[in-house]
Amino acid sequence: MNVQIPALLILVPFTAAPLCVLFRHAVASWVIAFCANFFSFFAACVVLSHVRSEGVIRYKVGGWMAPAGIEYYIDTLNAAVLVLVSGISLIVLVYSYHTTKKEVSLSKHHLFYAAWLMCLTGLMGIAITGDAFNVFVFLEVSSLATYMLISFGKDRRALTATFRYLIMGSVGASFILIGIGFLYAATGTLNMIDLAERIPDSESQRAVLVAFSFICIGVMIKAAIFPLHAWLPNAYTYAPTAVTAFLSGTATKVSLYVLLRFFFSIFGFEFSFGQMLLTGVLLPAAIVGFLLMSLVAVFQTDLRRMLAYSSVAQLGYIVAGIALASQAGLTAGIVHIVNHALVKSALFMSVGCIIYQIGHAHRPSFDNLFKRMPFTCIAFIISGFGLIGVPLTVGFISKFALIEASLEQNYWWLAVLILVSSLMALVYVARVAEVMLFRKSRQETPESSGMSEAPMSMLVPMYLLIAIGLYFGINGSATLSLAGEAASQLLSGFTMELSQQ
Amino acid sequence: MFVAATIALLITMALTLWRALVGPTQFDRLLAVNSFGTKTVLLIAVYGFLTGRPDFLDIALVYALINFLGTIAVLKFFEQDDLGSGQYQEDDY
Amino acid sequence: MEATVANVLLTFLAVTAVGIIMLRDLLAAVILLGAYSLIAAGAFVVMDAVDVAFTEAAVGSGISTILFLGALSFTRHDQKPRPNHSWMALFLAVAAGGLLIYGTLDMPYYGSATSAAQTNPGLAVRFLEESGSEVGPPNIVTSVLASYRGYDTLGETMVVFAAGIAVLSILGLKRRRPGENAPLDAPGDKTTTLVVNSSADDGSIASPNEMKRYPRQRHRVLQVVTKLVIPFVLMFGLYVQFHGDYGPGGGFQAGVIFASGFILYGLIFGLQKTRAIMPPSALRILMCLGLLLYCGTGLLTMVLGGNLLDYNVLAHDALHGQHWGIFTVELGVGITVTGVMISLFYNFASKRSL
Amino acid sequence: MIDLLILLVSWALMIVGCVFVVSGAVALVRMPDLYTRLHGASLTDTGGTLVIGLALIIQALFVFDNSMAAVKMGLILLFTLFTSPTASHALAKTALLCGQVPLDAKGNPLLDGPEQASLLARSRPADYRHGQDKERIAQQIQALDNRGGDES
Repeated sequence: MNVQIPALLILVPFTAAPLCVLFRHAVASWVIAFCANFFSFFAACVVLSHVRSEGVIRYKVGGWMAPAGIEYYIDTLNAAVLVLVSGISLIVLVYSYHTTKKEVSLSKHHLFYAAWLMCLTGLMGIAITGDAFNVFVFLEVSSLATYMLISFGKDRRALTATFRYLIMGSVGASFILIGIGFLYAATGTLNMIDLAERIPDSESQRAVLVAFSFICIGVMIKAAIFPLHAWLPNAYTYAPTAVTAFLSGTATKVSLYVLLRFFFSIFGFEFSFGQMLLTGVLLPAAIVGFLLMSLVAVFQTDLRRMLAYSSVAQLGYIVAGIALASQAGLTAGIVHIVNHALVKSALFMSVGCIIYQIGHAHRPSFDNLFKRMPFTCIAFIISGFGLIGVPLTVGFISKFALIEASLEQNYWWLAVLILVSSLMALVYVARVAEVMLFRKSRQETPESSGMSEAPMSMLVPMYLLIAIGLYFGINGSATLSLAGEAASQLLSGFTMELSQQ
Repeated sequence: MFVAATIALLITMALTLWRALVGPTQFDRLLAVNSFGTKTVLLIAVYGFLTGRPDFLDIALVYALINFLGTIAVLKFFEQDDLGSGQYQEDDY
Repeated sequence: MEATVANVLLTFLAVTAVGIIMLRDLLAAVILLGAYSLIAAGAFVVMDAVDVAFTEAAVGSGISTILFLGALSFTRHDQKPRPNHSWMALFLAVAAGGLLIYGTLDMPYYGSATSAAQTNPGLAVRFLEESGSEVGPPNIVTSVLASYRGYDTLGETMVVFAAGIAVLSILGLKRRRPGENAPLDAPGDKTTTLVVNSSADDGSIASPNEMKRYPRQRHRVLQVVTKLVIPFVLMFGLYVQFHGDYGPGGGFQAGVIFASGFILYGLIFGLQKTRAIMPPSALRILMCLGLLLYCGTGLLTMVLGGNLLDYNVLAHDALHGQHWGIFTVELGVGITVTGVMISLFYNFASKRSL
Repeated sequence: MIDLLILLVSWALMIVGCVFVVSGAVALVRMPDLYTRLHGASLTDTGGTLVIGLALIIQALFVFDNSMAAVKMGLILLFTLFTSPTASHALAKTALLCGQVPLDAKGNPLLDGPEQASLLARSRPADYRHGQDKERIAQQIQALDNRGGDES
């Protein structure tokens, strides 16, 4: 592998964003975005295989040694997140070609794709870096781009949703910044590895504690973890369909990655889960989150809002896995990050197809949809199975791993609650499926009669994603071993990597 | 000498700030803030000499410029309720 | 003495902040925010953070006032009174504030020479002792900003760019069709709507909220003085841009100052005339070019065999390479910031005149 | 001898400047209405800056031996000398235009009402060029009169 690939991975989409704006041409900007994204995906795959075969990559940006300069620190977890983000972005980008044409005015396409690239760059920049402040910088890039992407929504309520997200997101970002500032005051460094070494010896343990709380809350807002999720449903409901599919698979997942990195690698397992008693805070929040949000999702009639609440619920599973704070729990959490990203993006893509043809995603009007859009409906139902956790889908793998992890610690009640929440998922998916498949349309409205299947350029990427999901559902060991590797690296902190170097 | 000037300037700034906070009209506030800006320029200049490093004058220069810009912008907003209109502009040229 | 000045300024800051919170009138709050930024910048100078003070003065006091005013021109000026107080919000704010105070309790004292941040051999000590021989510029802030942490600055430039694009996509510059005249320059349209504040019995107070538009006025004095001043502003912007290695300043500040020259022109002579001088399409190109210059420097360093943004490879001599690298990168930042700031002004100011 | 002279001159200038500045602030606080405050503040702003700036220039040249600082201070002075009175002028003009009526010492308005203040701001030798403006102002005054009659 060329040593420059990690840097190019970021720099190529970074450069492509201003190019899109410069050319100001709708199709050209899509092509630029696609090429840049394809390159990033390819590079991320190369990086992942390299990391798995030869261990951690450390790349000195600017040629400066780590604590003075900024470095990339890529282990299995980062690399997996990079592949996930760039892959989902690539697939959704292909899918977005048609929906964007319909939803965004032609004169703004170049801005749309520039924002998309900036969002992608920001998310990958967060994932790849080994510097705490750099995380904040790229968080800002991705957040600004995300606000912009959501505001492109056709519905005017997209603007209020954006505004709400903007306020919440800014609070989150400033909390993270405050936390990093306190960390710097306490340790005098910003490099993650350096931080991990210096935090236990710092004379200002109170400052470290405050830094921990602020970073934790800030990242949880960004990740939309249960009590701090208020921005998410509206943002997902009113954003352009492709954007929802993109964000649901990437943005919150990257925030979760940041959470993992700070919990385990920087503050260390003992600090986060011993001294801070995180299990006592995170686990209840996660449980209330997945139960309550699944329940709320059952009563939604707008499909995207339903899926948004279900996203918050699914994030609850991931957090529960993290909060178990064991190798098995962490593995389950990481697997579910990947699996949920695959499933939820596919679901939002299928809903996007429906919106593309009908113009909205209001469940009661899906009468007899199966006859008109069979492929879309099948895609929705298969992905819905994944959400519920039916065997042979990815959802099964991660839920099984999670239940195993909770039983390992004798938390049988947690296993039961997970099953209960899965039943609720079954209810809300089944309600949609029932309307799609079985309910006869009461009357043939003129606008719905001439309706047909969504275009191929939307169906193919959607089915590609579903196929990937099914592959990982059947061959569960692939993701599990990857996640296990990442989890053990996380639990051992940076020390293991340092001895390797 | 510089100490005396610094103290005088700080007192002045306190009084000016009081006017800015109390009002009563927006023009009073604007006047006070404008005057406050000038005092800040002076304070920074004097402070530079006080600490024996008169290299900060660049900043004082920026303040002088920005203070003018801000005041004009607010005035234009008072008059036009808008920043970009050409109302300040002559109809000839 | 220095500590006293800092404390007095910080007290001013707190008083102003409380004042701003208490005000219901958003316009007054914007005016006071200008003062707030000035005080903050003064405090930064006193605390020796000269570059931060520079930025705070240029951005906080100048540009953000204009952006606030631009935003206000789209909306109402007074805050809606809230009947019920949200105790939950108060509790959260107090909790967060309490936590912050708790965290500062065992932080090192202000200016402490033995604090962790001062004594870290890998970071602060190294910057202070070796940046001169490794990077070159006498201004260490510039070395850290553009070289040691040049990648962060790349990200920040992208943030500025993203902000510009975001405002462009939401407010949108409408392109005027050829032949379509600016409606406002025609005499006699809405310009004679003089609204008299009838509530002012004493005849003295007409709050600007209730003031509407007046017959168009010539501010001849303003026009003349502005024309005199603007060249110096632009010159000063260039000075800040290219003097950043030696004194406070750099691309961000220079970009803002340069843009404020154009903004001043726009305020006095109207958006239409400014657009004739600096068309929006040129701004779009400027924004992109600056960022591309930065990225291009990064690509070039990689092509020449170094790591991303490793300027040592740009010339035969490492110090020269650093010099060139910092120069181009700062130029890129300056160009992007100029473009974005002017573009923001255009977007926010174009409520009526477009 | 020269040193003493320099010291004396800069001290004197500095003290005069401080007196200016503080009296301006007192005026800003104590004066009864906007225009009197404006008068006090704007004059002392410019004057105080000028005098203190001169003192600083002398200091920079002869005590600190830093001619660059003197030049920069000179630029600041020049800049303030232009912008500060301009800003005050614009402030006063806009305030009049917006209908701020000046008060006398007892707090009684000096003009009939906001319209007159606004008119006052617009009244000026109108016919210095082509005589167009005279007509327009007459028109505008007419319009104002009509409007005022409607509203009262």
